[in-house]
Amino acid sequence: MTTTYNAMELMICVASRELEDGSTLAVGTGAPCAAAMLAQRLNSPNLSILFEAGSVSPQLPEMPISVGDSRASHKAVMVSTMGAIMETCQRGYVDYTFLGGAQIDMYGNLNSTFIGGTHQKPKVRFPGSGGANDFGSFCWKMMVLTVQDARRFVEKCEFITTPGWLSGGNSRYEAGLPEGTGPYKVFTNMAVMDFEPESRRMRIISINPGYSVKDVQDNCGFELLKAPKITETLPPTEIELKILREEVDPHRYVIGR
Amino acid sequence: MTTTYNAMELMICVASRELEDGSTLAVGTGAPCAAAMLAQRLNSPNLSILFEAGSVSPQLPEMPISVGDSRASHKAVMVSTMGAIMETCQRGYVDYTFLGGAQIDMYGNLNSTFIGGTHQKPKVRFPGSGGANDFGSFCWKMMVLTVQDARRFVEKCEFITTPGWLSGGNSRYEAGLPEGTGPYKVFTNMAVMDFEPESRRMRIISINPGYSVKDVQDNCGFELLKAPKITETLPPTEIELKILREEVDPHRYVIGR
Amino acid sequence: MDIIRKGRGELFTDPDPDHARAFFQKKSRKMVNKSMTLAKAIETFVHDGEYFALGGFGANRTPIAACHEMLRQRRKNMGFCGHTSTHDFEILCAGEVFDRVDAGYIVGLEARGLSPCARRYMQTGKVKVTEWTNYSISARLRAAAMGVPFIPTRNLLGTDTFECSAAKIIECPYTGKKLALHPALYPDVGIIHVHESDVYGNVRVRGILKSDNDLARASKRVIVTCERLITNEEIRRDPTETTFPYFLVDAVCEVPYGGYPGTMAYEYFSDEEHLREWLKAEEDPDVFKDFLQRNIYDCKDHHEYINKNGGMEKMLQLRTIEHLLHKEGKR
Amino acid sequence: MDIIRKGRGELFTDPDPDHARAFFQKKSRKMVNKSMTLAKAIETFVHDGEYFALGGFGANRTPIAACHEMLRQRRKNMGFCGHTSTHDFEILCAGEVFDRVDAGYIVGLEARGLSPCARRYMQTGKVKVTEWTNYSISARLRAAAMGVPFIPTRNLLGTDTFECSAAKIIECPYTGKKLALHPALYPDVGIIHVHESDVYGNVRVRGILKSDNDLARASKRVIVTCERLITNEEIRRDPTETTFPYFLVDAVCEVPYGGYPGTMAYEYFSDEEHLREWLKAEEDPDVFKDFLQRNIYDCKDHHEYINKNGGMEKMLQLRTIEHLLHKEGKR
Repeated sequence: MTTTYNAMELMICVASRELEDGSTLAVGTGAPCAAAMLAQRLNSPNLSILFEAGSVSPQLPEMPISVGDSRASHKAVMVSTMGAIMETCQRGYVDYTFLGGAQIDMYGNLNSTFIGGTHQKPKVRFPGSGGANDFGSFCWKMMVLTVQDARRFVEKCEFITTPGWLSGGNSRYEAGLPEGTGPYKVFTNMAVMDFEPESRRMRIISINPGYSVKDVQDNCGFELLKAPKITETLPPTEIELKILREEVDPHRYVIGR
Repeated sequence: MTTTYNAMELMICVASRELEDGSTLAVGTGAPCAAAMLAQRLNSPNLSILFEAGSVSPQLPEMPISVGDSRASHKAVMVSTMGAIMETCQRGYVDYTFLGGAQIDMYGNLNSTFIGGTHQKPKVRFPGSGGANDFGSFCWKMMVLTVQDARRFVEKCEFITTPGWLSGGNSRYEAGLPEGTGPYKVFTNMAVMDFEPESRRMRIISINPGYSVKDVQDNCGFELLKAPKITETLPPTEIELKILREEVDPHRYVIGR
Repeated sequence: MDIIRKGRGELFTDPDPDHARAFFQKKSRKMVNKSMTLAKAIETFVHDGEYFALGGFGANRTPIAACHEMLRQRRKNMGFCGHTSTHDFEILCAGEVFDRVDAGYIVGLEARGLSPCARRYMQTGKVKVTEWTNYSISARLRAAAMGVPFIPTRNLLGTDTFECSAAKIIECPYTGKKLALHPALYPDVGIIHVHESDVYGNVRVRGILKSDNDLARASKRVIVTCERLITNEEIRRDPTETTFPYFLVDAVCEVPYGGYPGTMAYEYFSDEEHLREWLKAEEDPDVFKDFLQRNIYDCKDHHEYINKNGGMEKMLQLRTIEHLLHKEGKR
Repeated sequence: MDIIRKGRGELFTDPDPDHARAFFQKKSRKMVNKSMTLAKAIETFVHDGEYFALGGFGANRTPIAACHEMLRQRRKNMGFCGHTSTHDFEILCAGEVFDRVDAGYIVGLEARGLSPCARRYMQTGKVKVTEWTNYSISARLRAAAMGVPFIPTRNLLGTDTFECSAAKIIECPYTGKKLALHPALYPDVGIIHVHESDVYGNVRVRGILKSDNDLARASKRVIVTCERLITNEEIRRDPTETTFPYFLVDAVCEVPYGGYPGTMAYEYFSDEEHLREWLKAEEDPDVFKDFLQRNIYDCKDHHEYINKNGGMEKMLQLRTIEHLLHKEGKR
């Protein structure tokens, strides 16, 4: 029997498996939040979600539209301030974050500020950091969930909004960012990538069903490294899809994109 | 008709007159708190009291034993943290504070840490700063309410716990303390003193009934300056004494000392 | 402890705590009735050219009514604190109220997408931008609320966000670590929408607070809009519930549904349909002009805006959604 | 931004945020039942030689039961955070539990006077002291709670308190002002007495909080003693009420009257008569030895101590005083 699923469903299911029980996660709205909700309903009931607006460990009844809306603090154990949440991250209590951006480079640096023109007169203005630079600086493992596209995966971000491994090697820690933090994995519709431990360059570790290493490289604006052994990504399971579709996102806000 | 009163009653009544309506005051327990309560009940119903434990604008039903006890936050408009209170002072919102100490010198510096021996092996250990250094650094006008005694009014504090005018002149601001702050008045059983604006040395401005300038100087360990015109302190009024005795301190916790 | 590197962004406000102290010293601490209309509050306490900040997070507990009033009163040339700003930013761009912005989060509406109007305005080059992060702006308000000129943090480091900020990197004299110093941010005026306030400005907020505790403390002047006035007796009955005290506050305006079309936790959910109308109308500047005329400039006040968009019936629906009452029996 | 001056006091704890982060990274975030006896909690989480701090202000909401248990378990050679400490300090000196102290407020009991026992111990020269102020210690806990190595403040300047502290004075790179840097204080263990907690350690405090929000966040391990356990459902019913969350907490001990003979706001007032007994007994070291034997060392737990000093009847009296019920009809 073949299970069908779309790219977004695949990314959410694969990403959600990283979130082990008893870990903490700082996250925004959209696909990352869906991944967290799925994890909570499957293998990680003790996954604690923190939203930058102030909510700690909510029990999400449905997808929040805003990380500050009342869904995002539903049956939370605490609601507090942005300072309290960010300080919890800065203090070293938060294991994971999921981020995105208009551009990502080979070191996992992210651009969500502008593209084209100049900073003071940009061609296309984006929201800026929001909490991304903060989460990407403070959380132990930063993950990215995005579509594989050569315009998005660029040689060099026009603007580094959020730090990845900066210029690779030890540059992140030399800049003063907290020891032991950094980009961990990237999930796309085509593959899963991590970062090679010495150079800190992005490398393919797993290919999603139906794609090849070439597909991934063709849709990437820089040369990807390859892990010694590239595995095939386990596709979404029946139960993952069922819960994702019926409980996490019944209105298809995210998985319908 | 002559009204009789003791030294503590006099000091409290005279000090309370400084607290004009609509001002803010950071204060501890004891005589200063009695002065604040008296002011609230007479001319300054809008006097806002802040206690370092976290209480803002309480309506004190009786004298608190501790600035953190439930009396001290009775019908407060807010209870919060020590940080919130101290930051309110540091931000410039608090007009007055009353402090005391084992020693005070001619520049209004206060010692509440130790006397005799060394810091690590003191002859007599006192509580240390508590919130005194903080209030004395941050509040606009620092006042002192204490008994006139040559062992207390010393040439030089053995240890400056809380900053007065330091070594006089502009030294307080050169040390970095907030502009415009500093010791304002000293109330004793014998006199009221302020600080001469140039040298910042303590000077007599008013003599309490029954005492002379000589009495004050004889009970002071350093030479006091004298204001161009020294007035006679207005003694406690009938109404001040009545409210102090019947409403503020009916159990004579403070005025019975 | 030399400065290792300085961001090249412009600092739009004065971080000097003694200058702020001199202002706060003169501010009245009297507990007097400060209730007034929102129009009067904006007229009295918000001036062209000044720097302002808004409470709330995104379109949650955001003083939307106050934003509309600022447009009606044609405020211009202001500096704005773009801290988690979404629908508020969209409105303020529509009125071209500000010409300089500290950018934490701007032009977006979280999961709802990006505002065409806000992007157009930000792409004109007419707006000076200094980049920060959401936490950076929290930290700057925290420093001001503390009454110190800066706070050190560990974000910004290594990024262009830092390069376009006004932060400074130093080496910690205790640990040798690099830290980003964030200068205190004292807005001229802060506007905060809350659940409850007494007429003196003792305020209660329920649910997430974002940075509004510090915003109230950092702002030189504070306008509070509230869902409802409560008595001072109620405030004093349980002072643990108070979020910030009266002496910070200059004006208290009772504006029920003052956060509409955003969410007000425990009161009403956002009107997503109407927020989509905004985004749709913005696509065509002419259409948008008419939309603004009808929804803001032709309205006497926020109630007229609400009446044009569903009135009390809509408010009751949003209350039902907020309380998940449509789900009763399902979970 | 050179260091202008350094206090000569010893820094008893490591202000490095990366060392603290490494500890916090390994700390479990699982929401598991952490309820246990106080004896077990002290045995498991408080070790000789470590640095500890207590919640509460003076003798208000102070974990007195935990202090007694530390004496019964003969903890020694510890470092102590003397932040607004009063009756707790008096007990700990009686047990000679610590040999180094950060002094904000010590040896006194506010309006009650000074502790002869605490003063004797502090005058022996056996205790290393670094001076601070109450706000200084708040600021140091705040820095640790933030996860940064220091916070700048404007107190301490110009005084001997600074000279005997471990603060450092620098010049502000934004304003040129002198500031006192306060190094982060991460206690090995913090013990906090609260009104309510669930078994996971989600905690509610009513009334003044002093610095306990930051103490819980700054401490590597946290023991909570509570007047009563409540359900997690109750916590989640109104998350605005939560003071700090479960993942900070290692042990939850239900200890009714755990702050006796101090005050617990909204619960019971202090037993002033018994506190005077302490001060009186301390005057004669032999008398005091017997007093301690009877009230601490011979007691199985805090309830036995309470039973020896009036039991439930006394607790009801203190509740009456707390609620000013003796005044009903008079005001």
